Formats: sequence, structure tokens, C-alpha cells
Amino acid sequence: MDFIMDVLTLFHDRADFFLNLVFQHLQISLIAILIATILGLLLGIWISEHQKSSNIVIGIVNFIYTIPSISLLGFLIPFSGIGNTTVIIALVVYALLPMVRNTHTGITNINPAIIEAAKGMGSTKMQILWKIKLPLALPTIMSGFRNMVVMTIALTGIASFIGAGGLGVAIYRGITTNNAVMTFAGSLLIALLAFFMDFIFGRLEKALTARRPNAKRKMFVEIASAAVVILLVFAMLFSNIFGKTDKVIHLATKPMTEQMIIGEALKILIEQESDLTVEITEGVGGGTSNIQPAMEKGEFDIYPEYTGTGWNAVLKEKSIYHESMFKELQDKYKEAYDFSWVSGYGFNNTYGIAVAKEIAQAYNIKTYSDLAKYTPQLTFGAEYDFYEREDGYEALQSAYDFNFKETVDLDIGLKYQSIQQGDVDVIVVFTTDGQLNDDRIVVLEDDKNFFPSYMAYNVVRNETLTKYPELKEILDKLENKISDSTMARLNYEVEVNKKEPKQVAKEFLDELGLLKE
Amino acid sequence: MDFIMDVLTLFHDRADFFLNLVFQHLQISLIAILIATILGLLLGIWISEHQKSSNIVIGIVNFIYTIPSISLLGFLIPFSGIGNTTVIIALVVYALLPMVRNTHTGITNINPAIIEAAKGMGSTKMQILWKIKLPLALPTIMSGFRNMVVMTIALTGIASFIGAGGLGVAIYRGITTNNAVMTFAGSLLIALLAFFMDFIFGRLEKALTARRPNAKRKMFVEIASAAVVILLVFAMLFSNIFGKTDKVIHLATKPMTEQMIIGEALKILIEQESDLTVEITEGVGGGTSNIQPAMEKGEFDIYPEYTGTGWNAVLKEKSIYHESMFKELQDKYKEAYDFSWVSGYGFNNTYGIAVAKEIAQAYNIKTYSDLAKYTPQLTFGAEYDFYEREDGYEALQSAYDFNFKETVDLDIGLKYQSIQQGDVDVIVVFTTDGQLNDDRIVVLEDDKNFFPSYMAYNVVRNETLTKYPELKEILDKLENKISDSTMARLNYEVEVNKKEPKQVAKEFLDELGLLKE
Amino acid sequence: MNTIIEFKHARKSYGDHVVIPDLNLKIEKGEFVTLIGSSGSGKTTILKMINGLIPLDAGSVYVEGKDIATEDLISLRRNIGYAIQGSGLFPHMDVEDNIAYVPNLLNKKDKQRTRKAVEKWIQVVGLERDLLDRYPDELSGGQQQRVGIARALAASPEILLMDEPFGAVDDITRHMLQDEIKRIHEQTGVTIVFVTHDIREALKLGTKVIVLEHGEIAQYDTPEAIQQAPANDYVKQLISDK
Amino acid sequence: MNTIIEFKHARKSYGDHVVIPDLNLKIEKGEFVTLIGSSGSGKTTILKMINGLIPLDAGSVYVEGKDIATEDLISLRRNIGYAIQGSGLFPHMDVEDNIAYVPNLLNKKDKQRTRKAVEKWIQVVGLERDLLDRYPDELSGGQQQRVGIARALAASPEILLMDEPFGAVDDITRHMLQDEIKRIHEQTGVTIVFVTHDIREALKLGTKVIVLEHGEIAQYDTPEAIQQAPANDYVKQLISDK
Ligand SMILES: Nc1ncnc2c1ncn2[C@@H]1O[C@H](COP(=O)(O)OP(=O)(O)OP(=O)(O)O)[C@@H](O)[C@H]1O
Ligand SMILES: Nc1ncnc2c1ncn2[C@@H]1O[C@H](COP(=O)(O)OP(=O)(O)OP(=O)(O)O)[C@@H](O)[C@H]1O
Ligand SMILES: [Mg+2]
Ligand SMILES: [Mg+2]
Repeated sequence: MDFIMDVLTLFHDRADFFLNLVFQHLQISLIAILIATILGLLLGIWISEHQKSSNIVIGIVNFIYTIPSISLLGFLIPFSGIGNTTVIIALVVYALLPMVRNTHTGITNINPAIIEAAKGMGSTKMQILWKIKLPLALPTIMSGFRNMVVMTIALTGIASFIGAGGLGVAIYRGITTNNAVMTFAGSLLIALLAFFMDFIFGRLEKALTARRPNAKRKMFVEIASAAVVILLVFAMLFSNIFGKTDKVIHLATKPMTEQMIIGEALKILIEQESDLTVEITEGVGGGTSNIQPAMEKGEFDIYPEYTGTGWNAVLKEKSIYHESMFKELQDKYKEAYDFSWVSGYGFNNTYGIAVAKEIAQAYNIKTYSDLAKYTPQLTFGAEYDFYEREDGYEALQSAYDFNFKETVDLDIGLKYQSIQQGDVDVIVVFTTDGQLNDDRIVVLEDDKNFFPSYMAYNVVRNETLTKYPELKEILDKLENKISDSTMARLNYEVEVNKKEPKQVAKEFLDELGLLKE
Repeated sequence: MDFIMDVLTLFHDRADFFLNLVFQHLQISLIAILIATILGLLLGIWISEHQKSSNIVIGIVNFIYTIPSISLLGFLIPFSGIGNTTVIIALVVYALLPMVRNTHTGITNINPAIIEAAKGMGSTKMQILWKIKLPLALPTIMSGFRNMVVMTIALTGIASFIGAGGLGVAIYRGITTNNAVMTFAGSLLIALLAFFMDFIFGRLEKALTARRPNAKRKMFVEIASAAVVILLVFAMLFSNIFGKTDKVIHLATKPMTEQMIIGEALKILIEQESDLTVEITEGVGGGTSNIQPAMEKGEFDIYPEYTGTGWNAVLKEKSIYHESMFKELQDKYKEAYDFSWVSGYGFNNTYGIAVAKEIAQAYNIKTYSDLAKYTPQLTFGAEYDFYEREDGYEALQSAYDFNFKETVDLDIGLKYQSIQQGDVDVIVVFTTDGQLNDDRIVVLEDDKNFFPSYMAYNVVRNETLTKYPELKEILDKLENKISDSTMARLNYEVEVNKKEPKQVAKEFLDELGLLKE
Repeated sequence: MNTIIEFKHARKSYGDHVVIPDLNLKIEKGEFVTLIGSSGSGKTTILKMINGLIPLDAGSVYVEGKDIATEDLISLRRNIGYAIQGSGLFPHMDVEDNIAYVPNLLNKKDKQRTRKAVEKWIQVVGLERDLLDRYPDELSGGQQQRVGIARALAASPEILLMDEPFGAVDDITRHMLQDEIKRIHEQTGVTIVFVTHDIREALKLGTKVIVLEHGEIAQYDTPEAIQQAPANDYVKQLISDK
Repeated sequence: MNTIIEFKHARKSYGDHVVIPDLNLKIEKGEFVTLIGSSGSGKTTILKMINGLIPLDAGSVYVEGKDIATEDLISLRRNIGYAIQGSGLFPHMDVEDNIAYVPNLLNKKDKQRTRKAVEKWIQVVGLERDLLDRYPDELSGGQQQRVGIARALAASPEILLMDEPFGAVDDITRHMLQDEIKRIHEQTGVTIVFVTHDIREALKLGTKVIVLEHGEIAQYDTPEAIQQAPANDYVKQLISDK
């Protein structure tokens, strides 16, 4: 029961997030369903009229179906790139199997006497198809169609693999972060979507095949058809297919709160200051490892990145990054990818050490070195992980000569609670944690630069910067405008106060006087 | 065209490997298909007779279908463990969708006048079902059934996720090792299997529904039915369902040649020396990371492991392992998992440095330190990777004061060729590489123990050792019997001479005088 | 003689359209009752009420004294042969299987006996034995109809419901079939309810004739009585056509 | 008069079973030809040869002088009304749509005119207008048959093929229908080929009568000639039954 409550709470808290995913999911799957229906019907009809080809066509459809989705996507990406188009193509080809075979079976199993009668009346092939075969095959076709709808909605989960969004994002995020509630929430919504769509199509089928439809039924057909059409149009409108105007900046963010806030802020700012449109692909699963290749292909133009991550994860350097190496970072990026690091935001998202304010004041502790003197009287808390890392506790201890009275394993969720309750005195944090936005806690200065540096910048394709020279100037408006504590505060607004990232971004820009009415 | 040739060569070279996978794949999918057919038919029939329940049942079937396979497997493992049972359950529940809906549609769309006639003759419900409804619904049911067969065969690829084998092993291995040929080969076989099964069932359907079947057709029905039955019986016999006797040792191996050889050798030896039966789960995808959890659950009893891997990957220690720490390794394993490291084989599968024999003789080079003196005259080759690793080239260079005339990036496939052609003088190898079994190459001694140690042992559950005390003694028969060069030679037999691991294992045991006739 | 079929205030309607308003009827065991009436007057409906294929809106039908609403319909129907209007053959079975359908329901094992019975009945309805492995759609209309009759007869029932059984056969065959059915009735004493739209057939075959008009019985009497004293104009017009 | 339908050495067999061995036949424009013969003698087969539903094994069929093997069958069939044996209604269409099927093929837009025509034809075959929105399985056998006739008539064809069209209706309705069809024939001059198994009907309606015996024409003449000089015993037996 607790689990169910957690799921409900999650839905409530992240309503917008899920709504957005549901919408993307519907958009992708409906377009795929539409195309697959038309294509599947055509193929199914065609092989019913050309029986000889039926084995070949069904064989090919079978063959395609057996291609693992991961291979199929990999195969398609060079042609159709990352995003909706590829996913839709993949969904369509998988969806053909039930459509084609059921259409074929439905049509070829009609009582031949009825078809003979229609022929005898002088119907053309087309007339027989439309007036006799399709209506009589309808139940079998609908059975394949409805299976196909459920399958496609389920399979649309793969869209998130290649950054096309949909509820797979929630599932995938849940799996990677070991968040069972999130995974379940995503699965549940997919199931509900499938259930709902099947219900709609079931009612539609019933209404369509009803004898002497009464007014109520007729109305239902109309409403339902209208709803489907509206959904489709909606989906189309919002889809990239038509949305690809020339002056669009494609912005990606990683699945982190602060990235989402920054993404929204950039969108507002850029669209306000120029005639560019910003399209955000939010929270790309896998973060850097999936954004970087798409940046290289030009599918994204810009994303917020951290210097240390760029150095180790992208450039695959082994050494520890410090800001003194920024020039080197820039140069290597330019050479390897022709990207620039521009307009640093001014905050550093790395490990930090925080102490309870009382203690900091009592002993006048400001830096790690200050802290070292008092460690024998203090209790230290960090996640299990931190003690295990090579560059974790032990290294820190020897770098600053720490010698704590006691060290405690703390679950990440309980860290802040523990320090507030006085169970521990010192904790390890991430420097932009939303929960640092708390008077009772002070983050100390890493005066020997022990922890590597992860300053946040924008990574931008130089091509984009050249094409839209106005961009750089706009990005500069946020240069050094966000300190660690500001970022923590903004994160706090989203994570604890449950505001929308977009809202927080807006308020922050307003605060800076950057928001025009 | 080259690609196709590569695939064909792969099939030829690994015929046994693929045949085995095909067999496993067929076994799993046929059992799932059998169960799904029965269950799907029953459900479909039931909801046709109880129309009111049809929405609910189809809703549930839809719902189940939308559960992502990864979640479903995860959900099932606690109940049905790792292996066939879980996979089959998952496949069955996914297969229900097309079976149930098509059965329902087929039955409910029969001309009611025909059913009325049957009723009028005094048929019972069962008689109507068997004599009228099912035969008339057959085309629609078969259409769902054949879709289901293709889908299930395709989906059986997921079996490899949880060590149940099947062609997914090839695909998955191909993807993780970036071996497109392997992935394609696996996919192709799945497609061919699907195609073949669909063809068989298509012919069977045709033969079954044929009017006035002639002798040839009748014979075909008989042969095909017989073939399916035989396949099924075969599958059943070899499946764990009946194979679970009490005295079975479950042995896992990682997807590495030498592990397969050792696995076969252990099987021969154990079955020869005791009344135990050994069941090998060969080449578990993901290696240690998937074998370890299954060992913990008791699904595997024993597997060959390397000390360094145990230390870093299982115990998650950060430090570099050397054999001096073996006692610590043993203790930690005992404490954490109650496993033992027993009967080390005597070989160390780690990095090594090899030089052309001529050079080794000319300069009398035996150890790395010997080599150091002559490096200014020698060319060094290694994979790109080795230069990148923190503990790779640079560290090696400084540890031994190497100073090569030139360093070259070499593709792993070309390394041995290059040294034989004299393009390079020194290469980095794995110490048990099959290709080291070559007179022209000498592996030097790592006299400062620079490379971490990966000695091969058996990791065994203590519970198993207690239950079958005879086991330890048998394992000891191979203690220290395999040197690096012996292992390399055995690998060579398999990888280059294309012998079967089993054959190689047998010959080796014979060589040691351990094989009784 | 005792009553074998009885309708008491039986009523059937589809929506507003009343097909059988209030039917009261007794049929004695061993009678050959012919049922005549204009197209759409409810003849098929009455037959289907007897074997429970059409449930009543009101009233009851008794067969051998038992209310069929509370009886086991399956064993009831096995005792009632039913030759369906048109033919009502099973499209997926060949002629042999169609005729053997009811025998097979009862006793599957004795294939030989069933085969013999089938061969007997196909001859009774005047068809060649080489039609036995044809499927219904490979037969002419009249052949289909006769297979339907054979199927009804093969059940060796106590009551035989025949719905325009000779409608699609030529006159010569029809006379042959009329004689056959008359002979069967005389030899076995089966009770027959026989729908026809041919007044000559009705008068020739029936020991009793029912004239139906808009779902109501206009006259129910022996052929002689009907010819001598037609109950109303409709009956008069009918017999004038003879 | 000129020949509208002509068979030249037409032949049809199913496997070893020869249905029509060698048919030669000329039908003049405006005739009302009735076709009679025992069940299974090949009447339906001959009709379906005329509108090309059954391809010939040998020989040819000419309609209005053109070999139908090389003609556009679709426009040919649109000029040929076809009342199918049984009824052959489309089960998924209501009565109105069934009758309007051919008019709708030709001209979809003029719904009003079609509706009017449908109402006319349903009255011609003696059915109530409130059957129009029923589906075939909601009609009695005779009602279905009459809808089938109405569908054939609604095409306003030049040739009308009718396959035992009055087989399932009662005698009174049958007389009404016979009169109607005779009237239509006289008024429009349509050529009619009319299969029946009722010799009285054949003689009453036909301007010419064909007697078919095992796929071969036993006699083809005016009703009077046939009655006066029956060609063989079979024909004699047939007309004796009258
Ligand atoms: N598909 C088929 N296979 C084999 N024989 C067939 C097939 N179709 C029809 N026949 C045979 O062809 C012969 C002529 O059939 P047809 O339907 O023309 O007869 P008919 O004169 O219309 O008879 P009826 O008066 O009973 O309708 C019949 O003996 C029939 O059994
Ligand atoms: N499902 C239905 N819905 C509405 N009316 C129906 C339905 N089934 C039958 N009827 C009507 O019931 C009446 C009686 O039908 P029934 O089949 O008993 O007639 P019948 O006497 O057998 O006629 P025929 O001689 O034409 O076979 C007909 O008017 C018919 O239209
Ligand atoms: Mg009737
Ligand atoms: Mg016929």
C-alpha cells in the first residue's frame, strides 16, 4: 500500500512531467499507429488480391519483426537520425505484422458466395473491396488493429533510448536510478494509455458495426472519431515533422533538476531576445553519453555541461581536471568536435563539505583547513559510496589531515535530516543540492582545491554560433550570474517547493532584471 | 558482400555454438508457444462464451503486455529464479494478447445461423465448440497463432538477459563486444527460425483445412505434426523441468574460450569421478555481473573466476590485487557470500608483454627489466585502449623505465600478424591468448609484478562443498595443472584450429592421464 | 392418441412487431401435420418454438407433456429431427459428415454403422453416393436441400420438423420425396410438422392441416374437412388455387 | 428479332463430372425463356455462364453478339439483373442497401431517386416498407427471396436472370409475383431467363421453354409446342404432372 501511495504522490508532484511524457508518448504512438494502419491495410489488401505474393510479403514482415529493436534503431539512425522519425519508422515496421496478417485473413475468409453475388451485380474490384470485403473482414481486421495499438503503445517505450521522449523516459530513468516507484509509474501510465486507447477503439468498433445505430451511438461515433482526429492533428502539430523551421535552436538537458531550470531559462531568454525558437529535449536519458553523439551529428546545438565531465567523460582524459586547464579543455573541444565552452554560469557542481551553522560559528570555521583543527570533536557523515571511492574519504582525510571523532554511513535521503537533528556535525554534499538552501547549514571552502572542478558552462556547436551570431551575446547575459548557493536555492524551489522548472526560471530571470514583459 | 562472407564464415567456424543456441532458442520458444497456445485458446474460448468478462480479460492481457520485459523479468525472478522457467512465463504472458483476441474474434464472428443449426440438432456446448466454432474460427485463430509464433521466437532473444541461453546470447554478445557480425548472425538465425516455423505452421494450416486432402497432403500433415511433437518432446527432455534431479551441480562459465574449455573439463571430470551430474550454463552474458547474483541465490554452484576480478568487481575493492592478498580475498568471500576459492588452475590471465623470439634470443631478454635496456631500438604495439588506461602504457613505462623507439596503435585482430611480419617488435597481450601458442613469440616475465594478478580458481558455494564432499577432491585434480602457456595452447586449439571446447577438454584430460575410458 | 406437442398462449414478437400473438395448439402423437400460410406469417417461428430455438415472450410449449422452458433442451432436440428452411448445412463439413452429424453426436465409435446409415439416407432423398465427399458449396440448390433432409432423417427422431423441405427441387423429385416421407411416416409412426407453401402438398401429405394467417390459426383440421368447409376467405382462396 | 444470348458448344465440368457437355442455344431479344429440369441438371450453371460467373471449359457464350470471354464483364453484368437462387443477400446491409446496391454502384449521388426506386421495387415484390431497415437474417425465407428479386429488378437491366425466384413463397404471393413479372416483361421488353422447377409456372410464364436433362437440352420450344409434342419421355412425364 505504501508503494501505491508513493506512486500517487509521485504523480501528484510531477504531474507536469508525466503529462508531458504521456503527451509525447501519445504523439509518437498515434502517428505510428496511423501510418501502420494505412500501410498494413494496403499491404494486407494487396496480398489478398495477389495471393502468390502473400507468402513473400508476410515473410518479409516476419523478418523485420524479428530484428531486435536495438539493432533496428541503430540501423535507422544513420538515415533518419535521432528522434521521432526513427522511432516512428521502427514502430511502424513492427506494427505491420498483426495488421497485415489479420487483414489478409479477414479478407480471404469471406464466404465466396457473397463475393460471387457482388461480382454478379457488376461491382468493380474496388467496389467489392469497399462495399463487401472490408466491411465483412472488419472484425478480424479490428482484432489485428487493436492488438497492434496495444503493442505499439507498449513498444513506444523504446523511444526514450534515442531521446524521443515518451513514458519510456520515466521507466528508463527509474531503472537507471533504481527508483522502482518511477519505473512503476511509467509502466502504469503506458498500461493505462493502452487500456484507454483499446477501450476507445473497442467502442468505436461496436458503434461502427452496430445495426440501426441509435442517436446516442451515432453521437458516440462522431465524438470518438473527432477525438481521435483531434489527437492526431494535435500530435502532428507538435511533432517535429512540421515544426522544423529554419531558425530553431535544439537544446538538450541532462536529467537533473538544475539542467532543466537552466534549459527553461535559456529558452525564455533566447526567444525573448531574438527571433530564434528553442526546442528543448529535456532530461535526455544517459546524459552526456547520449547528448554528445547527437551534438556531434548536429541534432543538438547547445547543452549545459560541467567542465570536469567534459574533461573525463567526453575527452576521456585520465587526469583530474582543475579550472587552470580550461584553455586546454577549450582547445581540445575545438579540435575534436568544433564545439565551444561559453558563458560559464558561475557555479560548481562538485562534492563539498557542509557543517551545521552553530558549529561553524562556534569555532569560526570557514575553510576545510579551519575544519581540520576541530575534527577530533566532530562526527562526519557521508554515503557509503564516498568511503569506497579512491578519491573519497581516505584521500580527503590525508589531504587535509582530518581526524574525525566518528564517521557514519548515511543514506543520501537522510543526510540533511541527520545534520539538522545534530546526529552528525559534518556532511559531504553536492554543492548545488537544493537542500543546502537552509540557514542552518554552511558549506565550507575547499581551500586546497581537493575536489575536482565541475563548473557549469554551455557547450555550443561553433557552427551554430556562427550561424546565429546574436546567440553568444544572449548566453553571456547569464555569465557568472548563478553562484553555488543560487543554484541550490533554485533547485530547492523545484525539488522541495515543487514549483515548475519553467516557473523558477522565469522568476529568476525577473530577479536579474532580464525578463521583459 | 564482405559482411555477408564474414557472417557465413562465422557460422561455419562456430557451427556448434550457433547450433546449440538455435536449439536452446527453439526449446524455450516452443515450450512457451505450446503453453501460450493452450492458455490463449482456453481464455479466448472462455471469454467468447462469457461475453461480459471479455473486456476485463482482454484488459488484463493488454495490461500485462505493456509491462516492459526488463520489469517483468525482474518481477518474476524472485518467484521463479533465473533461467528457463522465468523466461517461459514471461514469453507466455506476452504471447497471450494475439492468441486471446484472435480466438475471441474468430469465434464470435461465426454466422449465427450455422450455430443455430448445430443447436437445433441437439449439440452440447462442447460439441458446438469442437465441431462448429473452432473449425470455422480456425483461419482467424491461426492468424493470431502464427503472429504469436513469430513474436515469441523474436522475443525469446530476451532469454539471454537472465542466462537462459538462446540466440539472444549471440546478439547480446555482439552488441556488448561491438561485433556487428555476431549480432547480425544471431538476428539472422532468429529471423530464419521465425520464417521456418511460420512456414511449417502455414503448411500445416493449409493441409489441415484442405478439402479432400490427397495422400501427399495427408502425409505432410502427419510428418509435420510428428516433427513438431518430436521437437517438443526433445525440448521437454532437455529442459530443466524434468532434469532437476537432486545430484546436479550447476556450473556457469563466462563468455570466454578458456572458461568454456574449463567448464567442459570439469563436467567430464566430475561426472566421471562421482555420481553427480553437471549442468553447464555456458557463456553467461555479462559474465561476473550476472553470474555472481545467481551464485548468491544458489542457482549456480560453481564457476571459474579470476582473483583480480573477484577483488575489484565482486568485492568492489579499489586497491590493486596481488596474490599476497589471497587470504584476504578468501576471508571476504567467506564472510560476504559463504563461497570458497578452491583449486587454482595455475594460470594468470592478465596483461603481458611479448616479443618476437629472434629478438628475445638476440638480446637474451627474459624479463621486463631485461627488455628495458633495449627499448630504444624497439617498436612497441598495443591497442589504442592500452595507451588510454590509467594503469596502461604510461604507468608501465615509468615502472620499468621503458623508452621505445616508436609506439604503434594496433587493432586487436592485427596484433599478432604485425609482430610476425616484423612491423613491431614488442606487443601487449593477454597471457592466455590462443595466438601466443606460437614458437615465434615469447612472453616475458613481469619481474616487478606491474600488472595486477588474475589467477584462475573455482569459486564454489560452501553449501555445495559441504553437501558433496567428494567435489573438492575432484577439483583438486586440476590444481596447478594449467600454466599460462598451456591455457594459451588450449585456447589456440579452439580459436584457431576450430576444435570444439569439449573435444579440447577431453584431449587435455587424457594428456594429464585423468581420463578413464 | 396422446398429445405430443402443445402450445399454450404462446406469444412472440420482435420489438413492436408481433409475430405470434397468442397460439394455442395441440398435436397428437403420430400425426402428420402440414403447416401452410403466406410468407412471413410465422411458420418457421412456430417450428423453432417447438425445439426451443426461439424462446417465448409469454405462454408455454409442452413436448411430451413437459414444459420445454424447464427441460434439458439438448436431449429434447436430439429427439427432434429438424430440416431447416433453405438447407442450413455446415459449410466446413462434406455431405457425409453433415448427414452423420447427429449420429456422431450420440455415438462416435460405430463408424461402420454410421456410414451405412448415411448411405441409406442419401439414397432415400434421391442423391448419388458419389456426392458424399462434396462440400455444400459444390452442390446445386436442390441437392443441398435434400442433404438437409437426409440430415434430419438420420437422427431417427420421434418428432420431425420440416421447414419447406421440398421448396428447391423439381416436381418429379418432389413427388418421389413426398412418397418417401409418407412411407417413413407410416412405417415409423413419427410425428411430423411439415411447413409448405404448396396447398396441394399440404392436403396430400397431411393427416391434419394448419392454415396460418398473420401468426394466428385460421383453420386446423383434416384435409377433407378443410376442403369441404373452409373457415374463411383466405382458406377459400388457398384451396381454390389447388 | 435478333439474338441476344447465344451458346456455342459451351462445356463445363468439375473434375470428371461433366455438368454441361455441349450446349448450343440461341435466345432472341425480348423473349421470356423459362428453364426447367431436374435438380442438379445444370440450370444454375447455365445462368452463371451468361453473366460470366462460371468460366467455360470450352466453347463460347455471346451476349449481344459479343463473346463474353473478351468483353468487359463489369459493364456486361451491370446490364444483367441476377436474382440468385436462395436469395444471396449481403448479410451486412439492410434491405434498403441490398436493393439499392446496383443503383449505388452506378450513381451514388442521387440518393432521393434511389430511395424512391427502392420503395417502388419493394412494393412490386409485395413487401411492406417497414422492412427496409431490417437485415437479411431478420426476415423470413420468403421475404429474403423477394428482396433478392427486388435487387435484381432495381438494376433496370436489359437481361434478367432469375434462378428459382419464387421457390420460397406461398402460392398466393407466387401468383401475384408471376403477374408482376409478366407485366414487367411486357412493359419493358426485357429479355428474361427464368429457372423454375414448376412446370405449370414454366408453361404459364415462358414465351419459350427449355427442358434441360443432364445438362443437355431435351426440348426448346413454345409452351404450346411442348405440350402438344413432347420431345421425349422425360418431357412427357414433366407435363403430365401439370
Ligand atoms: N464446385 C462444384 N464441384 C463439383 N460439382 C459441382 C460444383 N458445383 C456444382 N456442381 C454440380 O453441377 C451440377 C449442376 O449444378 P447446378 O447448380 O447448375 O444445378 P441446378 O440445375 O441449378 O440444380 P438445382 O435445381 O438443384 O438448383 C450438380 O450436379 C452439382 O452437383
Ligand atoms: N430477427 C427478427 N427481427 C424482426 N422480425 C423478424 C425477425 N425474425 C423474423 N421476423 C419476422 O417474423 C415474421 C415471421 O417469420 P417466419 O420466419 O416465422 O415466417 P415464415 O412463415 O416462416 O415465412 P416464410 O414462408 O417466408 O419462410 C416475419 O414477418 C419476419 O419478418
Ligand atoms: Mg419460414
Ligand atoms: Mg440451381
